[in-house]
Amino acid sequence: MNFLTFLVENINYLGGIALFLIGLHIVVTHSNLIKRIMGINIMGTGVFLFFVAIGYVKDGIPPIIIGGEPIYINPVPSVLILTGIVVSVSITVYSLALTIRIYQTFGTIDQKEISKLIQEEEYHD
Amino acid sequence: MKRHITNAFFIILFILLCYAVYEMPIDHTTDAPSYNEVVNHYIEQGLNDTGATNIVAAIMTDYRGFDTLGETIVLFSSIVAAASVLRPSKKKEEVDEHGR
Amino acid sequence: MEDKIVKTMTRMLLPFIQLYGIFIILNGHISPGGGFAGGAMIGTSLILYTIVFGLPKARKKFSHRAAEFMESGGLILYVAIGLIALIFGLPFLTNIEAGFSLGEPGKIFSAGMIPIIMIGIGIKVFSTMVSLFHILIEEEIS
Amino acid sequence: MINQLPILQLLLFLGMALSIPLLRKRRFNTTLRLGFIVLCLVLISSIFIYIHVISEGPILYYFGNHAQRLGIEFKVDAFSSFFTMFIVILAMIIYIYSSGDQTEGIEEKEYGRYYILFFILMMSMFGILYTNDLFNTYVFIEILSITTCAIISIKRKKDTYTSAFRYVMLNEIGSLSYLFGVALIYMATGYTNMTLVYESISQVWQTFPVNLIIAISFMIVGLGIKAAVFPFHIWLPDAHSSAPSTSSAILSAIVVKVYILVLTKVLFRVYGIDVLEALNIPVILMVLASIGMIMGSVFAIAQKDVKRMLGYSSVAQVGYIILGISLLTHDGLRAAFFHILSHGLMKTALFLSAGAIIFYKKTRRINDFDGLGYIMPVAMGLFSIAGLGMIGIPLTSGFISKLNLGLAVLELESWILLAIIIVSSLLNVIYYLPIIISAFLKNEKYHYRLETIEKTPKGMLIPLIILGVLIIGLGVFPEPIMNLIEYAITSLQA
Repeated sequence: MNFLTFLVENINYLGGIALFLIGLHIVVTHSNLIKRIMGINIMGTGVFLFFVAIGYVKDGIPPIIIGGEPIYINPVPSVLILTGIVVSVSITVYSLALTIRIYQTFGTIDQKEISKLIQEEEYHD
Repeated sequence: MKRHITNAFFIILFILLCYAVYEMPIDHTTDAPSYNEVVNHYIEQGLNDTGATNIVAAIMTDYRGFDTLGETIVLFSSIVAAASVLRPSKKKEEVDEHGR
Repeated sequence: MEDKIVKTMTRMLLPFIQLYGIFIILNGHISPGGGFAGGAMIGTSLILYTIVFGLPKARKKFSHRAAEFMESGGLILYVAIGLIALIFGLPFLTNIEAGFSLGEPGKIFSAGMIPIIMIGIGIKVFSTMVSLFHILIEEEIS
Repeated sequence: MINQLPILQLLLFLGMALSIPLLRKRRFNTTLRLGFIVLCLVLISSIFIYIHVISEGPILYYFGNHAQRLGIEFKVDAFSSFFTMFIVILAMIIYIYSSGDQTEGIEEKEYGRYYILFFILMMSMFGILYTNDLFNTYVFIEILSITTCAIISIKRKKDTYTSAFRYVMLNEIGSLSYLFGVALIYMATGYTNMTLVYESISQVWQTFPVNLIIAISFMIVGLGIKAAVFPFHIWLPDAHSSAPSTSSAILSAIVVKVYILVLTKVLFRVYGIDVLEALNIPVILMVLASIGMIMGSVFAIAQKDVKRMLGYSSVAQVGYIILGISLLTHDGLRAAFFHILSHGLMKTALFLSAGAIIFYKKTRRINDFDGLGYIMPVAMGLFSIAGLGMIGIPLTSGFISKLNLGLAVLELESWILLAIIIVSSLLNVIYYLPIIISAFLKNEKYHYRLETIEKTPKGMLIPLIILGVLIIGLGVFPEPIMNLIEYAITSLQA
């Protein structure tokens, strides 16, 4: 019974951890560059979900002061995640720019084919 | 075969992390370890210190304003980075469209 | 995207999206939202304009010079506000003690430097989004 | 007034980076001269801060004039100001080299962007060493990683893009696992300020032991990926072989060291020695370091391309430093910090001279180096001084750091570690000595062209000579640097 309540209560944490690991799995196993960028985004969302879930308080309301004595959620994780989201946007744009360049020079965005092409070049010179 | 090893590795990592969370107090109430006197100060004194009713905005710009400055610098450097990869900056003499 | 309907729709929709984005930025310290959300909204409105009307026309609306100015401008605004506190010998980015007016809560010009910083962040996020989109798009054509 | 200096240094770098686009109208070397003035100003102010910190204790600077627990805090003590001085000195040498250097693959018109990224990179490194806040370190780590990737991919060549892409991917996994560690720590303690986390961890680690073990191991993995510790070093050799040699000098001599310093800050300031020993974390670090020392050198032997070999030898040297840190003793830290200095100098010397050699001789293969000592006396001379230093020949700084590391390991009587150090030094000999021998002793192939000594431009010559003098100087008189390091260690453990 205790395990079930653990599961129900901490579903946000488990979701965050699952997304983090799924993202890591995608980046590690897939060789298509765009898929790896998406894997990084999934990983980022997983960490951000985990971080925000720390601040969750049962039936707490968002921290806009409106008088009275309501229970507020913990605002600090949401502030930290605002920065995290913008950071992951800029990293994704940079890796997309790199993928465009790789596609123009190599004609493919599959990591295996690219390393084959590089080996052939090294073989020649 | 290699795929099974990697999948097994990720499942073990998942169980390990769930165990880390298992120790945490289950009920999400205001006596969780992370809901400490810092958060209470933000909520109670946030309005008097900064005058902003939206505590998240108050923390973002006043209490932890340096984080947001750092993050604006991330935005600025991401433009320079993306432009350095994609946009060949024109020669200096070309007046019309200066590359970044 | 030569579709007539889409063009007229965007021409009608754009001002309202941008107005709402400006509202979110200005009310950042009163209601939920703030520099990032509002800046992203205005940014998406211009990206919509670029998609529908094509890059050359979007270039005229949001020229390269304006983008460059806004980016470094947003950053310089933020650093300048932080430096004001340094003049009084207080640490960087001090808010109320450094002479920013507290105002009464709930009004737009209330929380000292916070609305100014919100506007700075809004400009920064908006111009970064749009010029990143233009960098990626521009590479396609040329 | 002195308290405001650290933030003014950061803003100076930021102002310089912002002013480069505005100076585009004028000739380019006015920007270069202005950049050099900025670097000198920062060097003087960091020396000034160092003297002040030694005498009056650490500078605590709270942003926004808030209490320690509310806002972000800069804690500038002997440890951070000592290493910022080291970083600024090395960056100045590389800056002089890169401004006088036309050999790089970067086209002339890309220079403006290269220097914007350079100054933002310097700003983020200073920020990382100064902040006393875990999440703020994450923000600066992100700035550092995006600028280092941009520096690598600025050279528009085919393989720079693929190696930059792999570097971005691994870097992003590194920073996200670091953030995951910060999230777990915030979950257990509720603070992000390092000193407050330290105090609350020392009470709370009995109740949440697994949480804290997983948090620190995520941080070690994250920072290990970025610092190219052995199992996660895959990105380093490709990034080095394709990047311009000034960028790979910056990357392997300075940026990798900054990530190691962040790891030391987290280990010593956030967790503290007794909690670490209780959770027996140092064992993981020792294992990682010793595998890295051996395997890094083994891979380096098999390389044909000079820059890839230097990259793999960096992985081995990072293993030395991590080994020194993982001993958690005073001498271990002393050896590790000294090795950070000496490896920084030697690796910069190796990369800059290799860059000059590759440009003039158009060769990257190791066995084309015969007789080079007479063709390019300065570049090859410096390459061999630094190579001898890496091996650990007396009179060079490498010898002093290996000696200290051996003494630190001996103090703990762990004979296996001593054996590993000796084996890895022997492996170093195997891949550095042949190059030096072939460059100076075998010269029949180039006999007929002895008189055409390549004239490396003056702008590139001075930094090479300064580096050579520093390596020998550090080797012959290590005492002054040693007691500077003593201050840094005592302030770290306080």
